[in-house]
Amino acid sequence: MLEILSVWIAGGLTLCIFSFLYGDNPVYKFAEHLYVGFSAAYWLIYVWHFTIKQMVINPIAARDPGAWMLIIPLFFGFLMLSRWLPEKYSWISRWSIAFTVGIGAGLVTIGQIQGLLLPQLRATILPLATGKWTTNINNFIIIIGTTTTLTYFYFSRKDTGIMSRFSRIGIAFIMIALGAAFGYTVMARVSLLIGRMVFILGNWFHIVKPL
Amino acid sequence: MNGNKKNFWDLINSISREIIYTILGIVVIIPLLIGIKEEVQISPAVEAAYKTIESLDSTDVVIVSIDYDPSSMPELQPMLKAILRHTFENNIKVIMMAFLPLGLPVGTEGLEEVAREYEKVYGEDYINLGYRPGDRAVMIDMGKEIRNFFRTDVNDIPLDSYPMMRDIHNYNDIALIIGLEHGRVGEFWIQYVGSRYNQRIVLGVTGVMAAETYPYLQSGQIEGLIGGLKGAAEYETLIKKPGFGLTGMAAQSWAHIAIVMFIIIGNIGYFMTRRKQGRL
Amino acid sequence: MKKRVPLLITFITGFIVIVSFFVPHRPFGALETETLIWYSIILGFTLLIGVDSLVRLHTRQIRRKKKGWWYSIVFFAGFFYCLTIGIISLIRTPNPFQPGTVFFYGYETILIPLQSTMFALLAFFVASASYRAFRARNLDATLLLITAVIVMIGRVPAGHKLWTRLPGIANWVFDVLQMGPMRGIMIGVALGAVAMSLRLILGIERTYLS
Amino acid sequence: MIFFLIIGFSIVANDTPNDAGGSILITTYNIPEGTQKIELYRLAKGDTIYEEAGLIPPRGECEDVSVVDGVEYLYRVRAITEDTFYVAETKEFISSSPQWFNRTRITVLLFFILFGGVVLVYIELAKKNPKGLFIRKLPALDAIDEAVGRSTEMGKPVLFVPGLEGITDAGTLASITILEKVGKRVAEYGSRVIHPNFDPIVMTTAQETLKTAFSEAGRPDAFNKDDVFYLTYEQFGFAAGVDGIMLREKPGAIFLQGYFYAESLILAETGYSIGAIQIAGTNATTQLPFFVAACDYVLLGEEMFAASAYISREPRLLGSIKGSDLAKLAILCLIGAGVIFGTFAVIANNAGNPSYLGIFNRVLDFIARGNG
Repeated sequence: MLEILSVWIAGGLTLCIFSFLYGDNPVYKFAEHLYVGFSAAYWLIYVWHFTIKQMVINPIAARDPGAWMLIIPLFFGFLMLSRWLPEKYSWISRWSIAFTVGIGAGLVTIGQIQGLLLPQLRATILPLATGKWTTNINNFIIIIGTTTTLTYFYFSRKDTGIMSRFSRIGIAFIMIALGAAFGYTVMARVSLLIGRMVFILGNWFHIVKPL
Repeated sequence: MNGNKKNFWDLINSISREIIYTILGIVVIIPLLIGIKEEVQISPAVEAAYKTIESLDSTDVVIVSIDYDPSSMPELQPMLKAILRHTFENNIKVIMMAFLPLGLPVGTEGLEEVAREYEKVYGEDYINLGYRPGDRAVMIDMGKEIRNFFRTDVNDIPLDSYPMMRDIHNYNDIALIIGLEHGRVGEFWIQYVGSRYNQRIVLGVTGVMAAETYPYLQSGQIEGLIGGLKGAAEYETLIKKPGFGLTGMAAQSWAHIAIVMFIIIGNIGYFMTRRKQGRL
Repeated sequence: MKKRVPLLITFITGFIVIVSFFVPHRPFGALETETLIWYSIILGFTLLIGVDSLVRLHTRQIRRKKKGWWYSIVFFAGFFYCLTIGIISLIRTPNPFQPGTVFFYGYETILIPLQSTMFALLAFFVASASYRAFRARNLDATLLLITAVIVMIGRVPAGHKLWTRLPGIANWVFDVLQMGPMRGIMIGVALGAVAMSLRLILGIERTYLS
Repeated sequence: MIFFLIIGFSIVANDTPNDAGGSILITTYNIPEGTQKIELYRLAKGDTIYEEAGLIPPRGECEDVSVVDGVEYLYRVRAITEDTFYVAETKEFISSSPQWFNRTRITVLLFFILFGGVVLVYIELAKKNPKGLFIRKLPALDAIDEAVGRSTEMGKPVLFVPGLEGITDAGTLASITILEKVGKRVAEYGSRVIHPNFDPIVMTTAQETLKTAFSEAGRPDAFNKDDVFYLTYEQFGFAAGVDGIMLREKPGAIFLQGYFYAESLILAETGYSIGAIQIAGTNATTQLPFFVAACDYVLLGEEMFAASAYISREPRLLGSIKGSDLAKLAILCLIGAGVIFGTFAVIANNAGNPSYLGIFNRVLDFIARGNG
């Protein structure tokens, strides 16, 4: 019984959202607000269960030797709440913002250099004299694609000369990459639609095999 | 003559939104209703993923990470099932974990379903570690000791009570990580685990992410890439076990043709009216 | 106090994260994962702020009877429903985020259909935009659309029926042709991100404090 | 006790490199055939009996993480087969210690220092002479005048959508500088700019920016604060709202500048259908294809940042652009030199001289992992 009820609710909400195809309307707005309200509370439960309970309460309760250090994030966390105070005090929340910005910036620096820039640079240094001529050509295209794109995003240059010509090839390559991404994105959206349709036809009305 | 022509192009230019929506709806629903089966061609990226898993020994242990939630289920759930069928078929041991809390239940569902099919025993052939928050922190620490974050499995039972986990401590004991991704976690696997611990990784990603994941495949930072529902269908073909991926392929195919037709018709209309305006 | 202290905090935390990457020696080596956990905890508090501002916004809407205020009531209905089942599940079960709890039941019947349908809608919008707006208006857009069409057709079974070599071409587009420029774009973005992070750590970039 | 010391079966113990201490790396060689398990034993200096230290996995390598830094140990392993066992021992005492620098990360450090240095130097240079740094032509930026001009001629307003991200996003920040330029033109031409918002803080900033822009153009009274307003915080609700504005107000020029999500194509489609000139720009790579297909001009990712540096002439932005440019140049040179040398090395290798290929591979390893 509960099963059937839930499928009908889910199905009804699915249709509410689909009604957006015929413009913004009260039914859609209803579903949208329900979504926002529900997910807001959902994240509250999430923070309690996974952040506060597992990362703060459990280590303290278990008397982990390093638990005292949790004072630091808790201190900054509570400072964040100063946003609720009048403007005279709310600037204190900047301290905690600064803290997260600092960690984020540090991580980005390291992660991007070690995980992306260096390995991707290495992977572009491809020899052009391998045994197979198709590999040679493909390697060459990869090298040209990468380098001309980088030239296109080289901004401090004049609009004439060799760099400019390379950058024109670069933009053609960029368009091809964007086209490929476009194709794959369309594919993804269609797949999700298929998923929803199978839900309606299968789980709801039992006409086809459910997901 | 000229008048007729004008009318035709005007017509072409003025198909209403509703008609477009209806056409797309129909081309998706009909193949599902009829249940058309399609064959798919295998791409090198998916084949690489397949071969990587195929090359593993039965003593090997892989991590399957559920880094998507139900909103991407149509694309990634078929992939998960296909991969699990492959690993269980080859008697490879599986450790499941999740970096999205809401991915865990869908992942668990898939894992249990496939484990039943192959009569695998929990704790001996596979284990479910569950979800832990703090993605990057967990990943980095797992390089030292998995138990730093996962003292217990998803059911709160200590890892050491399971035979398959006894000798497994960190990435040295993991043959391969298979990440199923719909967000940034896949990048974290590559940047924080692949680069630091020299760990082999295979990713299954949503279509939206696929194009930008290819550079990681060519650079060898990942050893295989399964993209979108099509990727899942390819994998199902490779292991010869059709699932939702192949079921959806006909609808996918028809919808793509419809969209391509829309682009072509729209552009023909655009150029014809532009030519006319130029002449006038 | 208002500007200097935050700048100092950003500098110190950023610096510690970077140093702990290079220095395995105590206390730095272990600090990296530690700071990541702190990061998650503080983000938890940030979320509290976000939820609070939503609640306030809708309270205001209802109190002032603004146009469409009854949608705000729907907001609260969803909010309190989820909160209630969440708390019940927290009390009754060790983990509410598991199948079988009331919380998960609510999630499955409400959040999943709403969320996944939102994105399924986009398939329709793509179709409509394909017909009405995606134009080969210049060389750039033409190249983009041609590649998109090759990929869309070549990646599905229909492509193989149309021309047996089309799937191969689509694969080659991904493995070779688009790979280089995609890498170039990624390198550019990464350099920009690192430059930005450096500016943040060194206090040159302060917009976030205004 | 009977055991065999067989030739070949051996053990090596070393302090685990690049770690925080408390770990010794054990490697065994030539594990005897038929070995069922390998037991590890350890003798601390001063002790008399070997104590058990666990099992070594079949691949023959493990880290002993139960050691104390500074204490010296000897190791012994027993490879146990069905009917007998074999023993190997270390001869010299070994101790673990933490390291101050992880040497495998030296390339990351090098890159970090060089890149950071260049960026900082150029920021300083740009402070001294903000006009000195050249930035190439950006067609989308040049098109602003034309778009605002034509829109004014037709008696239509200009619509500026700042994206869906908050003020901390780099794309939103760039969008604000572009708004400044658009605002000035609009004020000069005596037109009007509509600016719907997703984020309240972005709204306040946009109001300030436009107010200043109008004042600088000498028409402070022409600015209507109500044209910059808050719409909603829901993604598709926002898209629907902006669509409504487009259909009602029929703007002649539309600027979609900032970070966008999936709603990008809904906005671009409606904008196209009302015949407006559309100038888009976003740092959301996944949304770029839709903008390119449906808009007249697009600032592609980084171009947005270059545009904002170009407009604002802010030293920190200019310096970063120049710093990144030099890094790109360096990467280009490295790729070029690497490809040439690599090709040469492969040819030499085929001709029977493998030494260059060895160097080439070591250089590659050094770049990616830093242990060349």
